[in-house]
Amino acid sequence: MKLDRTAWLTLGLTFGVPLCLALLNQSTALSSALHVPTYVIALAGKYLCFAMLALAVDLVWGFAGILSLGHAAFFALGGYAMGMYLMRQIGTRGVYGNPMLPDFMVFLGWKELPWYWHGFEWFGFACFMVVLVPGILALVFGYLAFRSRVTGVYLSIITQALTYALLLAFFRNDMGFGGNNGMTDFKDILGFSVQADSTRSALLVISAMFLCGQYLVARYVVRSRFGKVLIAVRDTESRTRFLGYRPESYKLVVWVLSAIMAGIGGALYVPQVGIINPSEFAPANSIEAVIWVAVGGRGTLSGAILGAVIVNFGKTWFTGVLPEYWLYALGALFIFVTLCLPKGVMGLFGRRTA
Amino acid sequence: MSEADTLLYLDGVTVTFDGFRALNALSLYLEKGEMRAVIGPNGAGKTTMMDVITGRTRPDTGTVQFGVDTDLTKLDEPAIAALGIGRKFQKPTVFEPHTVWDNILLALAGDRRPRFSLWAKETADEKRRIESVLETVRLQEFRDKRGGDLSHGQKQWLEIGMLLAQEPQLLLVDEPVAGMTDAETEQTAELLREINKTRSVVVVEHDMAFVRALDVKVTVLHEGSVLSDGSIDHVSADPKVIEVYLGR
Amino acid sequence: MAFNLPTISRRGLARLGAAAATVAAVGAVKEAAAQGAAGTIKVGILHSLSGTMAISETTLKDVMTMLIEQQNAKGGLLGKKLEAVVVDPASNWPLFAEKARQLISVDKCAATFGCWTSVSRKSVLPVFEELNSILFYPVQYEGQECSRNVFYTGAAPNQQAIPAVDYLMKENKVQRWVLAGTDYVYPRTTNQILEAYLIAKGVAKEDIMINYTPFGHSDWQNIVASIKKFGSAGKKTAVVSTINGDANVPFYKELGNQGIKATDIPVVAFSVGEEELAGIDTKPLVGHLAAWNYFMSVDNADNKKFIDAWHKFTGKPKRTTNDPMEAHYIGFNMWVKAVEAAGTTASDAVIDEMIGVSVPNLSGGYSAMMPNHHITKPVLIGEIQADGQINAVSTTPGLVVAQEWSPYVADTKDLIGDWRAPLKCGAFNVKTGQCSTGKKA
Amino acid sequence: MCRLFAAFLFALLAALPVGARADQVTEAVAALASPGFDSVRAGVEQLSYSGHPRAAAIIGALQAGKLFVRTDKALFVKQDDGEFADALSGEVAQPGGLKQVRVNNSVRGAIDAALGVLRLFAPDAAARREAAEAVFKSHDPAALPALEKVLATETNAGAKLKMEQARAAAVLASPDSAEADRVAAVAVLRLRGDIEARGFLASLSGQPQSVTEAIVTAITGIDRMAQAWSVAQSVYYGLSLGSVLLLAAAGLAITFGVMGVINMAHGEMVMIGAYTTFVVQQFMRANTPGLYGASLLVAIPMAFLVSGAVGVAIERLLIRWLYGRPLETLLATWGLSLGLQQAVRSIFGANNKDVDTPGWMSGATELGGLTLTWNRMYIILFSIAVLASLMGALRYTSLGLRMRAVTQNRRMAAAMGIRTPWIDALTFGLGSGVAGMAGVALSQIDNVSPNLGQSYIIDSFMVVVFGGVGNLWGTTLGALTLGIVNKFLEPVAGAVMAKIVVLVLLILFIQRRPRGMFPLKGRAVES
Repeated sequence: MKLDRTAWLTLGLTFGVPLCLALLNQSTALSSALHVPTYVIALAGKYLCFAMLALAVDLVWGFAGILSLGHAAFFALGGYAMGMYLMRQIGTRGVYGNPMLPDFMVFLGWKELPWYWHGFEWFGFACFMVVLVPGILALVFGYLAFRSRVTGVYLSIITQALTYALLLAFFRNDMGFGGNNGMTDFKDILGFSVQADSTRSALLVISAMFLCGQYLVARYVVRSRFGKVLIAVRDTESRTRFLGYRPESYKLVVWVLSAIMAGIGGALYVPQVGIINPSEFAPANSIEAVIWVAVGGRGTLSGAILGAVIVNFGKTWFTGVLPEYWLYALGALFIFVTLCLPKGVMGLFGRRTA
Repeated sequence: MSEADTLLYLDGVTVTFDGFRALNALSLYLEKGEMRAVIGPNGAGKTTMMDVITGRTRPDTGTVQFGVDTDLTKLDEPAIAALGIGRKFQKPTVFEPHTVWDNILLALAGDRRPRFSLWAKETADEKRRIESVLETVRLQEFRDKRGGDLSHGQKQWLEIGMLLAQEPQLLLVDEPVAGMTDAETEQTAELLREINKTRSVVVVEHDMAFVRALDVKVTVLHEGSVLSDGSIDHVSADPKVIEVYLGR
Repeated sequence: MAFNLPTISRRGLARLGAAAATVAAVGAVKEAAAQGAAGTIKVGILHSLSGTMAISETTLKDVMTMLIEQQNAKGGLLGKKLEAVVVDPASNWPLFAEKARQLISVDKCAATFGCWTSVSRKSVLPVFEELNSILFYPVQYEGQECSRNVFYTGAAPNQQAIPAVDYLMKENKVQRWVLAGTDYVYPRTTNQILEAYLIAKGVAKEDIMINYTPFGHSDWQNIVASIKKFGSAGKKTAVVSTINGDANVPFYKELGNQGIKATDIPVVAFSVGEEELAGIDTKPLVGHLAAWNYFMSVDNADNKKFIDAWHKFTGKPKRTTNDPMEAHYIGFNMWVKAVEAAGTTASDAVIDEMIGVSVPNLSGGYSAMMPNHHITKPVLIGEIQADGQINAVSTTPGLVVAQEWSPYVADTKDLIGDWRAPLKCGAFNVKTGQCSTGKKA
Repeated sequence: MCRLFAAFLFALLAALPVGARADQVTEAVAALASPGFDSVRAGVEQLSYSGHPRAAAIIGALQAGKLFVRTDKALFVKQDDGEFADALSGEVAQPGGLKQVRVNNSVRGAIDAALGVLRLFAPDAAARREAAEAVFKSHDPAALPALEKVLATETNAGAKLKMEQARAAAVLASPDSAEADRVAAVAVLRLRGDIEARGFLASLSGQPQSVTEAIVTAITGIDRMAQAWSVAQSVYYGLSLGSVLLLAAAGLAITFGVMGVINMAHGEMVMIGAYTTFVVQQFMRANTPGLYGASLLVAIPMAFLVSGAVGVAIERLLIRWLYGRPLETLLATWGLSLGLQQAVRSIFGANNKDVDTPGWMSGATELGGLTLTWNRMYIILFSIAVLASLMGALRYTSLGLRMRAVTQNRRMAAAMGIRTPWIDALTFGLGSGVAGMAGVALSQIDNVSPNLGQSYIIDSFMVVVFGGVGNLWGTTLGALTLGIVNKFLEPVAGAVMAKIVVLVLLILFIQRRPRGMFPLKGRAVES
């Protein structure tokens, strides 16, 4: 798979910048001008995880024409799987010191661990679940939706219904996932303390590696013959049927792949942010993810990463400096991009959008 | 003509859209290797007939049989295409973002499942077959041009090329020469005759000169059923056809 | 259908880029100004100004800016001016954690006044403990927490729920109870504590009905009907409502419309204050109860002065004051006193200095900071009046000390929190003599 | 009102055989004057049975918060003109050092019961019926003599029925009534058959054997009837929720259904309608207090115009560039909704706005076992009216014809001389205006805050997609079905699970029929 200039540039930036940040944070003394505060590391880590979600959305929207308004659900499911692992790692250091039960279960008077929590004390099992749970949900939902040829706006609306239903379900306390408070106050991951600077920098670099990995996988898929068929399905779905292709199976494959990518993003997000709770399932999050892709440039993969970083940096900056006006800025950005920048930022550099 | 060599067998096919009878007990038989021209006024049911054959629309009543025993009404579009029925649309639809080369590549007969296409590499045999199709439809020098950037005529030929790449047994061609110059029309007629050497073809068209150039059996459709059948001359002389279609 | 969509060419965007740059510059200038005046003490204000919680939290941001202005008028603190650093976590819990980290490590705030929902507090708790800063949490909550870096100026369950139930038992002779709440941690634990308390008082299990509704639930027809049915079993029935502030409006409207008056089935609510009542037509609600540690209608000099200052500050004479605002008033005054006593704004010194500080509260008495980082509070049960005010009908004689570890929950009944010198432990198990939270001083 | 009523009482009480017992009155006054809610309650009860001519006036004043006590325990009533009059004698006086006599729930209960007994003799039947109902609720045996007396002279059927029920309750409550009377009383309450009757019967204990049996059968009878009514109740609740969903979705059925424009700012149009209602009420309260009762009726057209105007502005500035690109419209209008929310938040402030429910819309009526709350009844009627006028506008007006023409085939309509940009703007304005009117209705049952729109946007899209896009009947049926299914699930599964199950059913349904219940047929859609 040959990589053109954009690909090399994207990989270089996506891996290079976080690596420098991590090194500067770890090796330089606190006082030196070059020192990167941990606050920036945590922020960068968060942006990279959002970039993974954006990549997943771009894969299905930019290349298969499926505008999913519920992709943050897969992101959150991956996050919850990692969150359950992190809760089990707390062991006796919780407020109640109960080795088996996480704090919120003791709190609510649960006597023993529910069945679906078993196994999460092993990191391997948790990683497997991070991939399995979003994958299975995407498979079942995708199979039903694509088989009965639900397309366009109808599909978007029922993906929104899916994430709204999950939001309500995870809010319920007797679901055993911590209800509205979700899971927080994590201690360590694989033995390393989550709050230590070194772990944060390591997580940042790992997130950068995963993002680059996902970017390469996405590029391969999109450049392969499978990718060409997908683009054909996106533009003229019925024509591909008369050529003998089954659009539903193509969509299903890319849908499940992108759900897993989003799940991995969520899993890396949780240890860096320190909390996972049902509001990640809110439909507003999924729509914001779509706007990251629109800002960056739909159907360009690198655009998705760029868009995610730009918008989230804007959000951090605005809520800090002009707290009352950031909603105006975000709203204006939505309108500006859809009206005047249909090909997004990448479109400006004359990149051929697939 | 015995049962064996009938390729396509439509009998008593009726399709209604909200009370409007698009097809009205249509019966039509096509032999293996035969080329048939189908003409008729707008709304006569030509495109609906093609929809029924390719599985896009389910007929209310009637049998649609392909080959010896395959009932097309039971299959969906990809299955019917896999059987070897290729279709060219009235409005030329090609994959705009893809190059001409890729358009043909995607149309090449072969394994259509995602599992295969994920790892598929372009084999030498495939390259050869694409070159031959490009040559047949005279689009070699446009191989790297994007489908969207082609002229109307070139798009028509690209679509015919894609049809050929599928190596179907039966080609359903819907108004191939609409909007073409006389020279291009003549070349297309010559092209179809060349294809008909190895495959059976059904051509839907309005351009009587083109149909005459094809010099094949003609079926005239009117309000969803067959008005008359026979050679181009016989049909043009038929008073019913003149009154309904050709005009005084 | 071609129409000339104004797509931006590259040159067009260059001009736009320039415009964006100037806006960024303005922002940077504001940022620099904050950094520039090094001589000020930064006070963080972490309240949502947008999203679902803006309704309750915007008022707390305003009251904090007022208190800071008042303190600066009195000459600031330790000779320096106080400077409010306002950020908007936008009711988004991970954003709370991010903004907390920004306030502490970037803006170097000496203390932060913030949070409302339990989940926002739990989200920022690890950040405050990791960076060893101070958070003042002004809202009544479910208890079961005692962190060295947090001062809880809101009510613990035994300072609100239990006195309210006692009042209903004594005054209205209530025998059947409906515990209605929104499905999140605060109602879940409060109901768990209340259920244990009621059973301990001899109330039969089938005389207690508990139901939970989702956030922002607005169609209360079924639940009000089931309350009415439950209340028709001959015994006097009351509703203990831990419904989230926002969902109370449709709940009370439905109560009024289904003709349930306070004399038939009284409702006592814990998260309905003057602020929420301002959004409801209170005529049909006359007689329903609310349990807080402060009411705007309490008449004493401090309260009158506070309300006048508040009306002058906001410029709106109709603006109400409520319990969380009084909590911030107490918390802020305690913090000022502790910093003056410690002579520095360093966290450890201020934290140790805070314990034992006593300041006048607005309900006519004094509130003191206890070793478990909670404060002593009088408990007022009030009845909603037609004009949207709440008049106290019963006040606990003395001040109630907060029990942050509930005696009614098996795992926490032997725990006490004491951050003073010998123990310095948030959850010390009296029976086993161990300090179970790893967070030693 | 108090003075008129007290005057009447003078005349009637004179006829009463029992004279005013002086000692009971002074005792009652002393109790009323002393602090502590229990003594105030005892004072009210004593006063009501003392037969003192001004008893009702004093208790009425206490209820209205106009009764004051002086340091020497003398009671004064604050007249309407601000003057004070001695409670017992009624002469005007200028006392100093007055403190208001405060009431709490239990005192209010006693006041209702006491006033009930005294108002039994009121001139108009409605007041008597209300009084009888209050006495019934107090189950106070001491009211028996008064009830016997008034029953003898009562003519109005409604009042008579309520009085018999009150008498039955009093008979069952008093220890010394005969067994036969008690069984008859149970039968009377059985006929009444509502929740209060059941509650009272369930609370009785220590009755003779035959009476307890009668009570048990009565209660089972009432419960069986209640079961049937509860099904009807659920249907009513479903209709009410359905009508709310319909109102929220009706506007969307136009902008999305007819025009195919996905307007994520639709919820904000509803919110703008609700805020318009608030502003109209503020304006009318300040300028034309007389007409305040009709504030809602004024608010409906105003909300339609304001939201409609905002809709037209949105169409002209934003939507017209995005026709034919539904997904981009979705994103752009979502951005718009964020902006609108923040704008309203900065103009009106973040907290809820209080929108009053006018008198004719509050309270409820009983229809058999069914409680029909007035405000929800009016909302159901209002939604039907909105729907009918919408359908009428689309089908029978020339504007409606042109709207449908433009949306079905824009180019053809333009070719026929219809000024399509203007029609697009008007159609979008109509959809937004209908959403504004929905805002007026929603301001009655939900809180008016910047986030009001957010809670209805997803439900509205569900309804339109479920009902079938482009078909108003579909939207109506979709809304009502979703409402009823939700309300039948709620008692069984709880509010949270009910919503989840409805969403899951919807996802499965759309997969079976992607175009909704009533899809648009014909070739236009197939292509």
